[in-house]
Amino acid sequence: MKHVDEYRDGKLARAIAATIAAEADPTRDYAFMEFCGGHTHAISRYGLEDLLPANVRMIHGPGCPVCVLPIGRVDEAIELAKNPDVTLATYADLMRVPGSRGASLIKAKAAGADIRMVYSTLDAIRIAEERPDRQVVFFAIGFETTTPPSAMAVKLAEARGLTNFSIFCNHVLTPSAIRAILEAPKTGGLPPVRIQGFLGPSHVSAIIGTKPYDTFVAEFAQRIVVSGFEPLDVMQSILMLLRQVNEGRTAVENQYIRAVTPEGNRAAQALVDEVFELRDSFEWRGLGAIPHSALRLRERYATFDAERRFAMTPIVASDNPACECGTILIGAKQPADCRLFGTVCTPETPMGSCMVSSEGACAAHWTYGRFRDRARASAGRAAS
Amino acid sequence: MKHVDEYRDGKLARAIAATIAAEADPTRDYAFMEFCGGHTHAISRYGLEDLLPANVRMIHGPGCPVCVLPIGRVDEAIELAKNPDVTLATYADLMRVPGSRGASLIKAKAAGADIRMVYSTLDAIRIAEERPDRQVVFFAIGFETTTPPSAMAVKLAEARGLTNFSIFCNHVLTPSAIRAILEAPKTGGLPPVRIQGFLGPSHVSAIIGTKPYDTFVAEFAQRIVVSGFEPLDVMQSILMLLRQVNEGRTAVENQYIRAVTPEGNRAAQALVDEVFELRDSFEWRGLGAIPHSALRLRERYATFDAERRFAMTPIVASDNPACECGTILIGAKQPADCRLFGTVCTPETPMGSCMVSSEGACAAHWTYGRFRDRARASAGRAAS
Amino acid sequence: MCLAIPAQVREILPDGMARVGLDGVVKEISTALVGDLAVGDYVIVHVGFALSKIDAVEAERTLALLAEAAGAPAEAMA
Amino acid sequence: MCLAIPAQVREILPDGMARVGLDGVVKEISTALVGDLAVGDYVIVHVGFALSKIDAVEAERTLALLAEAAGAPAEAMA
Amino acid sequence: MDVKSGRVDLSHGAGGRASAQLIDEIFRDAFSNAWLDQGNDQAAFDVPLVPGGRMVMATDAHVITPLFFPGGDIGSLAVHGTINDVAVGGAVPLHLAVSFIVEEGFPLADLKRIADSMGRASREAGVPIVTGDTKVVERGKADGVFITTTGIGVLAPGVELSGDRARPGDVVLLSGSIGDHGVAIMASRENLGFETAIVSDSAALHRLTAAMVAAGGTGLKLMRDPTRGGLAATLNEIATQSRVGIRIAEEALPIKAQVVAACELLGLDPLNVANEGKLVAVVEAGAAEAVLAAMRADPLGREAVAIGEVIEDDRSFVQMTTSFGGGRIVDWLTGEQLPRIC
Amino acid sequence: MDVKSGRVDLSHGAGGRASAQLIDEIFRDAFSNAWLDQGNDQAAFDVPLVPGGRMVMATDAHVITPLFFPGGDIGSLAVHGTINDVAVGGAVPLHLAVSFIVEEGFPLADLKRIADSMGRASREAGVPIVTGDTKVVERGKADGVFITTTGIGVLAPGVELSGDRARPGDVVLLSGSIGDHGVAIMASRENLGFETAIVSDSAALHRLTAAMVAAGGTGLKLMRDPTRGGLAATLNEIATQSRVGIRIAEEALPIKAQVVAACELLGLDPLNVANEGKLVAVVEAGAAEAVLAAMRADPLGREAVAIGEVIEDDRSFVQMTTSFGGGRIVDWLTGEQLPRIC
Ligand code: SF4
Ligand code: SF4
Ligand SMILES: [Mg+2]
Ligand SMILES: [Mg+2]
Ligand SMILES: [Mg+2]
Ligand SMILES: [Mg+2]
Ligand SMILES: [Mg+2]
Ligand SMILES: [Mg+2]
Ligand SMILES: [Mg+2]
Ligand SMILES: [Mg+2]
Ligand SMILES: [Mg+2]
Ligand SMILES: [Mg+2]
Repeated sequence: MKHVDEYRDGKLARAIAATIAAEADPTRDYAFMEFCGGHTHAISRYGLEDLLPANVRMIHGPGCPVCVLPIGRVDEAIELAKNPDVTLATYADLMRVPGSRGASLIKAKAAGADIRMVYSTLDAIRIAEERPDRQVVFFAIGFETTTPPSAMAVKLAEARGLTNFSIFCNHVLTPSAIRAILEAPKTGGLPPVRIQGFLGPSHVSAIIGTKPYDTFVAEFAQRIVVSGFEPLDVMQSILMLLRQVNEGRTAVENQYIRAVTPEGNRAAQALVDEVFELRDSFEWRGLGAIPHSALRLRERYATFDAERRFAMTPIVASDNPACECGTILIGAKQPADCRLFGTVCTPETPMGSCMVSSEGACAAHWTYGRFRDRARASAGRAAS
Repeated sequence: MKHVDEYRDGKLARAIAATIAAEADPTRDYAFMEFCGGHTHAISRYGLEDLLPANVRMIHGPGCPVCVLPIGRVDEAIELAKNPDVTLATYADLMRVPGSRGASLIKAKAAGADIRMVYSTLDAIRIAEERPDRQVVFFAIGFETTTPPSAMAVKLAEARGLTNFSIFCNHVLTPSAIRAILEAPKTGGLPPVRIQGFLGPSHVSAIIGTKPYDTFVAEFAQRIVVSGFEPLDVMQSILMLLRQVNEGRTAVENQYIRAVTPEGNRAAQALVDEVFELRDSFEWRGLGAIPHSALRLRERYATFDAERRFAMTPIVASDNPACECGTILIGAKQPADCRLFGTVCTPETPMGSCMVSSEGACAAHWTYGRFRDRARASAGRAAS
Repeated sequence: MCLAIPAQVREILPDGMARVGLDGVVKEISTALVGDLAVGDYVIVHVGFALSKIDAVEAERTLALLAEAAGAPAEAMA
Repeated sequence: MCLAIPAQVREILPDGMARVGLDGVVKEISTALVGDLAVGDYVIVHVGFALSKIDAVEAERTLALLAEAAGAPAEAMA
Repeated sequence: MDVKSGRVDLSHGAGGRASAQLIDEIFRDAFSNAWLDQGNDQAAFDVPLVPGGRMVMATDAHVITPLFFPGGDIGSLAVHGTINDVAVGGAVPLHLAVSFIVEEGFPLADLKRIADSMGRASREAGVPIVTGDTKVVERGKADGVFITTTGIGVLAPGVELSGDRARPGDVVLLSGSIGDHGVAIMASRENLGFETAIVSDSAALHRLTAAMVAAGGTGLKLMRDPTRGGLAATLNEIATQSRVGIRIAEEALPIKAQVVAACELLGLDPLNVANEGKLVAVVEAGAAEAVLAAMRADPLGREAVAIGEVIEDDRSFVQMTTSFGGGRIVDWLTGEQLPRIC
Repeated sequence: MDVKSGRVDLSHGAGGRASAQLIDEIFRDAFSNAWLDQGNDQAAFDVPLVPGGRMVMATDAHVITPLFFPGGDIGSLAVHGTINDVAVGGAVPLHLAVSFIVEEGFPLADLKRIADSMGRASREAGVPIVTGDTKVVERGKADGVFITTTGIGVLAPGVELSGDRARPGDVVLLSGSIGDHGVAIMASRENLGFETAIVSDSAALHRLTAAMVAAGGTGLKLMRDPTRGGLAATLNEIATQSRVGIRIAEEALPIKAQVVAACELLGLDPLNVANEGKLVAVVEAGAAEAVLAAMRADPLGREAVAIGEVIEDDRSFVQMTTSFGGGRIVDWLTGEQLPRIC
């Protein structure tokens, strides 16, 4: 796989790891957040933590759209799916996400709701065309990467005169979430952020460009390296962040130059802007309500907005109060610090947002990393 | 089972058989037709042929509504069932009746048509009520016995305001068929009828009474004994016919007095008359077109008439020309005389009407009686 | 044709329906075609409808005739 | 999030669609979000859409930077 | 059968002539081997590596509606049905394997009820379920749950029963009343709208068959359980396999009054109705009395009777002397067993 | 699992933790016996009446969509799958039983094609289908055809393989590339809309296993075929059953480029993707070379490799050293295996 295999070379990785180890200042602690679940996946999948020196720590961010979807929105989707006229089309990732009281789309489907897993919004459009007798609702989630295909579906539905297609929009915005993390200690009474830099998202940035991150340097004196998703991309980006720290710089840098430009994909941006508009505020699971952090359909496309078409009423539901996702997401705690981790809270029965998808901080640790816990625990014990 | 077991007493049967044997004139040949498939069934099921003297022969008549249904009407029902909006409800007896080119409802169902077997017209009405999105058509067949429940369904559908229920009407009339058999030699160039008397139908007569048969005595000097369906009813009725012959009488007699009156069921007659009217002519499989022999819905109920609602076009299809049903039904030949019998023509692959239902002359012989063929053949050979 | 069987009325139901019994087998049928019925009556049941009542007196008479038909030859042959 | 993978355009189809290949795996995708493409181009594919083109020159530059990042310490530690 | 462009229809599954044809034209040639060609409801075979070992194997898919019915459920039925196919081969049932195909949405409580019932049936029979498999299919791609059970059993030396061993003069035995299972099932189907107190006869017959094997010795020619297609199908299978005729006496057949009544109402013949706890045996005349006595000593054979005899007939007809003294053929069911109006 | 009011959903059938839970909570207690508790994909048992006889029995329902796919069809798969479950128990497969559940309307020509394919597969394997059953269900109550196969086999004296016999220090062997079957199936599903040249690896492995049994002697601890749930599920089963850890090396895993590409595209891990002609073996270190040589001598084991070792770990973790030298857990699949977007 060209443009893939080159970035999965283990020997090169170990060499870069040696560079990082060589350049890491042993008197310092480095803490970087990979915002994006894609990076979390690469780190876990390739065991990159084992390649980093002990004083370079990665904090798993909230950049998994499945994880940050509030329980209430899942409940609303399930309610919608129970409507006998509705066929709910959704990406497979959402099937097992738990709503309130153990409900989920996969269980709603088992109980008779008409729910279809699709690979693309085009599949949802095709279902609507094939079944004019059904109201087909696409359960849309995702960051800026996944939003343009949703916008495209709305445009297509309009062009084809489909009166039985709509979108339950849950698209959210990356920069707003980064801002919320940076402001969290201030607004939420949480411990000060220990994050010294962000791995910026790969494909979100392919759409929005690198410019939207400039403000974080100006306002918060943060470091951002937009990074590709392959493991060598991640290693190199970590090195770039580490060098910024060592050199006392704060800047937006772009490691993923092969796909990301400062301006991003203007056509996609225009399309999204035509179809969607900002919500005043939106609830993020694990982070709470974040102003201007999500999209909804513009008035002009109101007829394709499931929330309006079905007069959906918001459902408010709260997470298990013992869940530590909020503090984990800002780097103040780690998954194994949560007393629910691995006992009542597992990927089969997630109690909090970080356990929902394998890209969530807790789930990634459970699925890929938990073998390290005992070593760590005993290392801790030996040290104490 | 009261009113049943009394009429299935084997000892009594053998005693009556002895009476018949004693009273049968050895110099005569007696040939009686049981018009009705129900009688055919009783005769076959209980092996009554073995209880009758060799010179008292029963000829199986056309009184099986499944058998006499023309292939073309089956084809029309199959076409109707293929209409994607239509749910065809039908008595199970019709499922395997072959239309043209090996088609049948059971195969059409296998190929995707929505066909439901019902036990009663009330079940068909219930389906129509449960599925307002479907056009439910009841495929109605039967003699005067089965017609009142169809009429009742039409009245109910009207009362309940059902706009998705209709009837594909194939109800036929017994007296017209008897007349056709009696006139067959004249009109069809067939050998003269050898029938010396009829067992009149049980439940048809419960509805129409015995009076409609009087004309056959007057016009054709025939003998009719309306007979119950239980085997002792049949034995006694045969004895009554034989006595008429011996005594040179021709009369309508009623053996089934416990259920049949001269006038019949007036309420049922009125109901049928309200909903249905005579067709000018109707095709009977094995007998050809018979004038005034079938019913259709009156203009006033046109909306419940599937033929009109779906603008059904008549399909004409003909039987295998080698089929001998026509001559078998008037008693001129017997099933084993047909060269297709038991080779290409079996109940699984019926070529003619008499093989369709187990009450048809050929099917009854195949299913219950064919063990006698070799004995007969060798008896014939020994005699020759 | 016209498969039908005598069953006894066990219970009159609303809307012209009744429950009938046949040797421990119970079924709900329409009595719309036969008018007034009483529990204990026998009716002939066909495709879920009662077609006619059974006349108990005529049934007795039929059984007597059957016995006669069966008995006669015994004497004749004696 | 945003599972996406580079694939090579093999065939331009009508209606803003294209067939792309990834090591012998072929898939039909929409190219509506990226404008003009030529056979041979690499695009990043996400939920059935091309999100952006891959810049071959910048890719080469990245590989060079990677080699540099890997090589530097070898000298430093030498 | 139009293999080229035809489709499977319901009559292919009814255990009548269409089923036999499907098996003949599609499966028999495709799989062709001496064991399958035995044509019994179980295959008997020597076990290599194991000197003197001789075993049988039988399998059945269970697709019954409704899943729960008076006298049992699909679980107990699946255990009994396969134990019986092993047992009527003359073998001592050893183990069962079970496979479940479950429809998405099926209530876990019902699945548990079925599993518990299977466990109970298997423990009562002393035939453990030693391996299994479970698959889940999407809603609308199954009907609640389907269960296939496969059984194996061991044949004692010298026991060799097969459907082709009936000879003129042999006696036909039946272990009890017929039609109970089928009528109980039909009564629990809502669309037929009738009620009875009849319960399914579903039961494991291996203790009965063991007693029969012991009592009959080499005089016991074959046993078979008259399930789908009823007694009529089973007798026709035997007649065809052995190339003999069979004559039974209607008056000898034990049939419960309610079964007769239900069949009258639905236009069915009790001879075509399924049983799940009954068996038919063919024995040499000399052994009939001993086998019958052994049957009657078992609770599941208490009402056992001789119902007829094997006769010479190259047409393989099954005939019945009716209660009237007349004769009739007892044929396979044509097509699906459906309630008739005429 | 909410047995009281819950329902079976698709994750219960995916071969992951939910499947295991379903079996544990519904079936294991209900059927409870020593053979089932062996926890293998086949049960091994002594045969009474037959001195020295020891056999295995295995069953699987096959519900695959589509029915025909590159490299095979449901028929050949049903033959191979069950032969393999018998074979990886160390037994010589003897006979198969097959049960068909066919949906009304299924084309007879397709049924014949499937039956012919089964016959071919069974003849090629030398494992005859000796008994069978066919049921037909109404349209919309099945999905074309479901096939359950059950196999029995004979164990040579001394052969005792079981999933609980892995011990620290043992070597883990894999017979060839992984993921081929699952990717071939997914590529033939229209709704996923991708094409590859990958064909299913579906094959009968009993000749390979026989060679391994011969070469490994008592050093061969267990074999298993990594079907539904993939290599990850199989390794986790072994680790859990034996209460050990397993560490494999990513670089040792043979995976075809197209399989990697398809998995990238769909967001799947090849370790979770099903195989139908591969096996995993655990052998004592001393026997590893001999067994590996025997595997490589068989056409179906030509690419056999050692992929890792058994380690001590009371948490029964399966770990993998990645190509980067890092470590990760290889977990069961959570829920159904579905294409992911993130
Ligand atoms: S383990 Fe579960 S409950 Fe604890 S922080 Fe993670 S997601 Fe929340
Ligand atoms: S055997 Fe068949 S073809 Fe011949 S007369 Fe009878 S129905 Fe007609
Ligand atoms: Mg069987
Ligand atoms: Mg059976
Ligand atoms: Mg059965
Ligand atoms: Mg299995
Ligand atoms: Mg059987
Ligand atoms: Mg198995
Ligand atoms: Mg298997
Ligand atoms: Mg399998
Ligand atoms: Mg069977
Ligand atoms: Mg296996």
